[in-house]
Amino acid sequence: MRMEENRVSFEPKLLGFLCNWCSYAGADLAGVSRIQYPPNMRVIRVMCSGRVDPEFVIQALELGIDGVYVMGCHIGDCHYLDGNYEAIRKFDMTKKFLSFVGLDNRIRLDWVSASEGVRFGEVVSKFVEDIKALGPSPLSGDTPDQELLEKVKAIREAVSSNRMRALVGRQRKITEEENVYGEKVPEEEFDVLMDQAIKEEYDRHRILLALEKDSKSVKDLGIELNLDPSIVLEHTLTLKSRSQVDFQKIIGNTPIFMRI
Amino acid sequence: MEKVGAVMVIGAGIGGSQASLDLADSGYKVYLIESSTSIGGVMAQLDKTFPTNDCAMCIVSPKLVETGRHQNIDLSINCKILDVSGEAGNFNIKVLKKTLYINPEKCTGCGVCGQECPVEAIDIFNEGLAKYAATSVKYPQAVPLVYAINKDYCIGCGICQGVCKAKAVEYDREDEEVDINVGAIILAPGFDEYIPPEANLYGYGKYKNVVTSIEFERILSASGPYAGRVLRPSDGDIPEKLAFLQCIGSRDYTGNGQPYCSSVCCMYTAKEAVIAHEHMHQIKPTIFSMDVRAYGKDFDKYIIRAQEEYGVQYIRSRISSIKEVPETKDLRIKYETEDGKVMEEDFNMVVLAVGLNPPNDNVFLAEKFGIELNEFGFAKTDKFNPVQTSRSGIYACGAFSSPKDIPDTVTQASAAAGCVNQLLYEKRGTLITEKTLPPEIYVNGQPPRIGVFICHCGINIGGYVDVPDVTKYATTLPNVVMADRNLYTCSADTQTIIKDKVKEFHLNRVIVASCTPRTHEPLFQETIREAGLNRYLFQMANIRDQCSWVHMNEPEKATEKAKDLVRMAVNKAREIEPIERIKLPVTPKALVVGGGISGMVAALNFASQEFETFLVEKQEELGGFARHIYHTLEGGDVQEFLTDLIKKVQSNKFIHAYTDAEIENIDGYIGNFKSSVIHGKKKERTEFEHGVVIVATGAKEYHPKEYLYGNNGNVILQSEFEEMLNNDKATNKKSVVMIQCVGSRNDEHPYCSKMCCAEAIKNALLAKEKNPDLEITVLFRDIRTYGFKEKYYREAREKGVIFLQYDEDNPPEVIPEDSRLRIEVSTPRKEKIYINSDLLVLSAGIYANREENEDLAKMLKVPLNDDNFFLEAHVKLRPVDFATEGVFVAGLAHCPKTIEDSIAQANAAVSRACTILSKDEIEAEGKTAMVIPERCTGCGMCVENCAYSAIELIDDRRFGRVAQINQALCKGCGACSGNCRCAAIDVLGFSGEQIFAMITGRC
Amino acid sequence: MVMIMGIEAENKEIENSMRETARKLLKEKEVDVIIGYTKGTVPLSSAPIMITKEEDVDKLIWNNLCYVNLAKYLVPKIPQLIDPEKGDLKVGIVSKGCVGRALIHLSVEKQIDLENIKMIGIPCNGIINRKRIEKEIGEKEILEFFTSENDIIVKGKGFEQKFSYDEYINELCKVCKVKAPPTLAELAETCVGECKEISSVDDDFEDLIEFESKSSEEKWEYIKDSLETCTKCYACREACPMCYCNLCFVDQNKPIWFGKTTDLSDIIVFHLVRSMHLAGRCVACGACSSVCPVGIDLNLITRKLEKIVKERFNFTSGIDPKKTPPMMDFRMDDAEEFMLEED
Amino acid sequence: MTLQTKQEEKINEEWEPKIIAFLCNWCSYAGADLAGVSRIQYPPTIRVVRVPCSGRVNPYFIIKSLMDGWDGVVVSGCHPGDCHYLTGNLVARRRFAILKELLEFFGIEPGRVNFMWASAAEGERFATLIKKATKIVKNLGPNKKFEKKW
Repeated sequence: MRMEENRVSFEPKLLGFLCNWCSYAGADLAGVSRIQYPPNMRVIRVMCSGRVDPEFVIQALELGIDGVYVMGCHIGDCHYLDGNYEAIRKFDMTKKFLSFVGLDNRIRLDWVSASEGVRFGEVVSKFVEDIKALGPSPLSGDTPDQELLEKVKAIREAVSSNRMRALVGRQRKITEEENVYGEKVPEEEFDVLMDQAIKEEYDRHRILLALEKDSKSVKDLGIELNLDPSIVLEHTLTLKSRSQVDFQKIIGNTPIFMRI
Repeated sequence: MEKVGAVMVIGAGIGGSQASLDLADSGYKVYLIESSTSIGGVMAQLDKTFPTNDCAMCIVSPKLVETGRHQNIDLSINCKILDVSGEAGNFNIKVLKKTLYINPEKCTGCGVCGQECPVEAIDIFNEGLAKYAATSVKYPQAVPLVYAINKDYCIGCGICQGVCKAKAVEYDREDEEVDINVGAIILAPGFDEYIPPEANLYGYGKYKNVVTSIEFERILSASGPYAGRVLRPSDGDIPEKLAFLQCIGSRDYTGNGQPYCSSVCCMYTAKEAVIAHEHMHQIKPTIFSMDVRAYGKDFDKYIIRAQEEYGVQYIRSRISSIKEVPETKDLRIKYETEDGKVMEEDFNMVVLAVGLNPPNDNVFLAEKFGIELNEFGFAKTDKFNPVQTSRSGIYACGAFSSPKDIPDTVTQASAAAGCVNQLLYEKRGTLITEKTLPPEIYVNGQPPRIGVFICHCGINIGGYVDVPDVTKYATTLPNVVMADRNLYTCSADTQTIIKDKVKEFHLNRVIVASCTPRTHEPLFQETIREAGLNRYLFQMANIRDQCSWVHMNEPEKATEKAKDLVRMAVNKAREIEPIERIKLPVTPKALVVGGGISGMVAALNFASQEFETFLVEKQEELGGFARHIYHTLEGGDVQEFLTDLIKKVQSNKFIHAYTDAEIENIDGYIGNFKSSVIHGKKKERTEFEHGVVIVATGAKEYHPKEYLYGNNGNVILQSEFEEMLNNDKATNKKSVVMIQCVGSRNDEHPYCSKMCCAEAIKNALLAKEKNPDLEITVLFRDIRTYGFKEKYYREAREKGVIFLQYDEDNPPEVIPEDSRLRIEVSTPRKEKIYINSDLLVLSAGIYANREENEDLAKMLKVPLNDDNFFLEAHVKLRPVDFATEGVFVAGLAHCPKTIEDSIAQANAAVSRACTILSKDEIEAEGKTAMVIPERCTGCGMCVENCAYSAIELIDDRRFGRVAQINQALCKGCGACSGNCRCAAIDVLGFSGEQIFAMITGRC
Repeated sequence: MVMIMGIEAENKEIENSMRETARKLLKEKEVDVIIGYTKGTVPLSSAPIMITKEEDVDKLIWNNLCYVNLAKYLVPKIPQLIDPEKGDLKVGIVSKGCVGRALIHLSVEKQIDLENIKMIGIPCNGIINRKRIEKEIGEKEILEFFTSENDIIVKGKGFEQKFSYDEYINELCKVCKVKAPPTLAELAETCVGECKEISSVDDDFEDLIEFESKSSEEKWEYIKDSLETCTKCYACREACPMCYCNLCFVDQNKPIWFGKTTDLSDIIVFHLVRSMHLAGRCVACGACSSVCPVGIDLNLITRKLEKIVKERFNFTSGIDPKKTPPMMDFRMDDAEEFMLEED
Repeated sequence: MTLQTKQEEKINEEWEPKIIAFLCNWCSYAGADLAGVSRIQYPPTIRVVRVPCSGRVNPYFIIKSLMDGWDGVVVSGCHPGDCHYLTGNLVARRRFAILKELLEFFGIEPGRVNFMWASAAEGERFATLIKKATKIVKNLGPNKKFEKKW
């Protein structure tokens, strides 16, 4: 019941990352034009939508923001030529990560040009509306969902890992232009690789976080993280080879792993 | 066509490496071609080896390093054969060297590229149990230590090029085609293991906790994905109940696997079981097997130890299928016990002992090289010479010709090299190059002028150790006249810098502080030698592998440690002095003791290379053990072969054969032996000099005391039965019983005589052929028809030969009844069976000639094993060598074996001997022990402690009885020096003074 | 018939039969020279003597002060024992158990050839712990010493003191199991006089239990206290039949492994390394302690050495010439419980 | 707990022993290299002296190290049976057994000198045992028994 009430009176807190040259100007134009839209979104100006590190987006959610809006110039209009292309790749990756925890619908990427003051008002209103319909983020308020928070933390660490940065950073070059061999890797092929890496790094960082609290066996990790123990074992060993976890002791027939 | 003094070896596993080293050491140019990106093959994947439980990596890696940097070996990795033409003596081979995308000259093997690569791929070396980057090296100790990009996985992101400080990543490197001209080819491509197909009965691939034996090998390995902890893949628990199923894909007539026996699985399974228990004591292994085929030297003892000491349980039952218990992921196995009960038992993990298949590209190789394959897809070889393929000038060794273990592979590799020697001996030394070096600068007595070069190794050292600070510190140390730092000290341009600095600063000692001397010392030694300094005026401080890499989180302390290590190296460098490697002349003649098949083959091989050979046989006739064998199981005519061999030996002008002869004395050492022989009816005495000795003294057949042998005319030996059959004297018999393992595998002779199973089956088949109605019953403990011999075992069963297992503890009883015999057998199921028979044939074991061997062993200072067979230097990797250099073993003197194996070993011994005889002089190891005679009291402790018989007590004119080191034999281990109370022995290169200097002066 | 002979009578009998044997050896030219004990120049001592003539035989004595291990005079070889023409002289040597052991072990270490040696075996009845008696007498000068029945009597100006023989013999002699030279069949030729055929020695080393149960610190304190007075005179080394190195490790330079000072660290290290060198070789004769001018008792270390090799390698030095000493040998399955292992 | 003992404890906690490690060239030195290649971290307490074989390690080296103020000594060789020189480690093992017992008998803390086996494939074991040896020596505190008085 309380939930219901909440939703009605709920005023979401939103964060917008706006590119300096188009979207921010678009927002200004909305102002100059006195276009009215809900006051829920706080804006951070960035030079380009490509600057929006997935880590920013995840961190915002982690801190209890109900929705994150990334806005840039329309495709082809980027002040830096292709910054917004980069933004797409990063955003896609972020969204994929967030789909594991059901928060993917709380972020949005859109293009708003400097002349689209009206449209700016429209899309922001729509976003506020949509987020309102979703209700408050489980991570907001005084008692955020701890389990979910853990998962989002894992995502934040995963998106900022070297591996994810390398993949997302080179994605366009490899799939759209040519790689170091002068070949083009088909999008589908790359997507398979990317999806696999996303899943792996997400699981691995969850394992790391779980082990940070206390040492555990593979089986316990499997139960805690709802993962097949054989996959947990595989990840744990990879993390061991990265010197991030190590064997601690053996209890009965079960080895216990610890975080280094 | 003119012969060419070069050889190509295909496959750089342990076999290929051994053949290459043998040939390169005998004066041939060797092109070693490997299809993967590093050498070592399957052996590098193994954790331990049977029957000694040696660490595989420990024993194989020195050999690989040697192969990798041998001056006469041209090693090419990642290669493919395109075309072969020509004939024996002169082949042309077109080889495709596939690009690694990394410049091997520049790659330092630091591994940063692999760490940063965002792509994860399946790690083939770890059998898919771990993940690996697209930029990788097969294993950390790989030779050559060069990373390679796996183009199949690489997405071409370019990250690795960005992080490589050595600028070794070159994406535009292209494949290269080369033409190579050689005189002979050795094929050593190894094998591929049997992988159970999809939807197999054992649930492999479906059930997580069912793994193959080679996967399990990686699980066991301390450097494997589980760091040596035995865990099961489903949940990382330790599998307390561990089951091994034997004969997976072997001895299989269903069409899924192969009909032959894979020869090695029984032993490696026992080893894996033992090691698993050793790693984790809670593990209780159970092995399900048909026969336990522990036929090799000391194998049976190993099986007994596995059961008694390690609690490995053997169940004689072939498992047909496995079911997973879904809740626990345990595996349910249904089996029949020996007494006929059907049991169902759950195991935590199951290891499938998969068989050895021919290499996957066998047909390709056969076509390219124009050789024939046998019915099983392995290289077809000569009936008597197991390394000779169907095409002259092309030899095969190792598992390519039949499944075999490491020592047999190494033996065959040397044997193949031995055959190449016969073909190409005239061209020895024609294609190898010798570097011209400047004369050595005389530095004795001069004050040390030390130059220190400190390596950043990209960021590998520089990222954690404050290299400028260490460099500054080095300059403050006494006698250091210059210290410099380099991005990569091992790069080609730094070598030039080092040489320049030596000249500029008149350096007489050089120190490099970088990675490990195990891989890089030879490179820097070569550099300073080129600059005119003696090789030994060099020291290394290991500040990467043993400092920066292991203290990444404590940069300050790592820097402190690096300083200490540099200072210790400087302290030692101050004390080092040039070492002269002494050279010894070689008498290019050979002594072969024993005139059986092994001895004669060896002698003929030597003679065909124009080495004068002395062949000494104690009997009046040549021929040895084989004189009583008519055929081999495979149908080879032994008598014909033997007669031919004897004729050739007797007519060869390079062979002096002494029969009815006895060795009176052997004196001397490698290259320089002097012996005397008493021979002939008149007991003449002949003395001669020679450079090597081959021991081929053979063995004898056991004369049983059991089963009424000698008391009842109807009880005969297998050899007597063979004679009867070949002279058609057994036609009147209706029923024959054979008893196996007579005098073998018992308490006094706890080994398998290896040949008896084959002999029994051979005779049974022949008897059946002569008289199909003859009833033949073979009473056995295990039928050990390993390898392709399995075929004949099956044939015998098909022809109606009855095989009946008897219980070891209840041997059959023989009761004479009139002119016949009544034989009582208790089977393992405790049933009693009675057989009436005309003839009882005993498969008697093979025994060593104890006294004879002891005498010879004493003369040659070589050891015997517990069963009085000669004990080789190393069971795995030096199967024909003795620890005493210049002495080799072949044939039955080593352990029971077949004729083919004896011939291979004889040729192998010759090949090993040729590494000595082919040279005018041999260079002894420089870092040897050295006696200070005025201190020595001649107590003889060092003599006892020396594993190489390199020390003897002599009567010195001045000092009385003192120890003397034979530098030709000394390996420089220092066991003598470590025990000497008087400090009368020191070790060059690791002298007391040098180590003293490292210990003292800490601050 | 006296049922129990006093120590005095025992000595006399030993002495007589020893002289008899010696005389016979010289007479029949079985040996060229006999090494034995004679009266010392000061009380509470004895001296070695070499005799070559029959008439000198009566100079040989046996009492409980014959603490020197005569085997010492064979290594390194001294000129008196070499004839420039004949080479090695045939030597008869008065052998209590530990001298016999020393000879056998020296032959294993190829220092002497037993073919040239006749052991004149005597059933040793124990050596007096003269250092202990001296300590108890204190500053007073001892002028006379003799045994009577089972007592040791020490006389001086204005005093006479009695010591119980059983109590005041060397600790090593109290636990000695090889009173007479050990002779296995192959040594029958070598041994004349009283010898004992044994092939192995059983010992429970109960005398070490107390010390071994001490803590590391207690042991250190004890060792420190007992060695502190060492002046590094090397008398122990000079008396030891097994210390026959041409150049002892403490005297070596290049490098100078261990200091020559009397700083405690140098003292401890000298004794530590020397014991290391004696492992499996020490024959427990106690000569080192008997000759120490400052009265350091090294017997505990001697016993420990015997214990180590007995327990680890089932070896007792100088018993069986065919058995390889532990440091010259090794086995795959030697105990290695002391190795560092993973938890 | 008095202030002083607390302080002492703190010093002890921060104090890092210096340990000299004699590693045989073929197994243990290679194992130590492998630990490096695998980036297995262990305390920076050891200084390595490479020797051809554990059989080369004369007791002098060990005793001299203790005299010279090293807080601990580690000697590591190939496992029995793995020796590159066939039996050097077996010869060494007897020697070390005796030395270890004698040190103990002389009242020198047994943990000062540690013998171990580590193969070329056992990088992890090498690191683990070095960690263990460091802990043992650290607990013993600085090596003072051999300090020169003058």
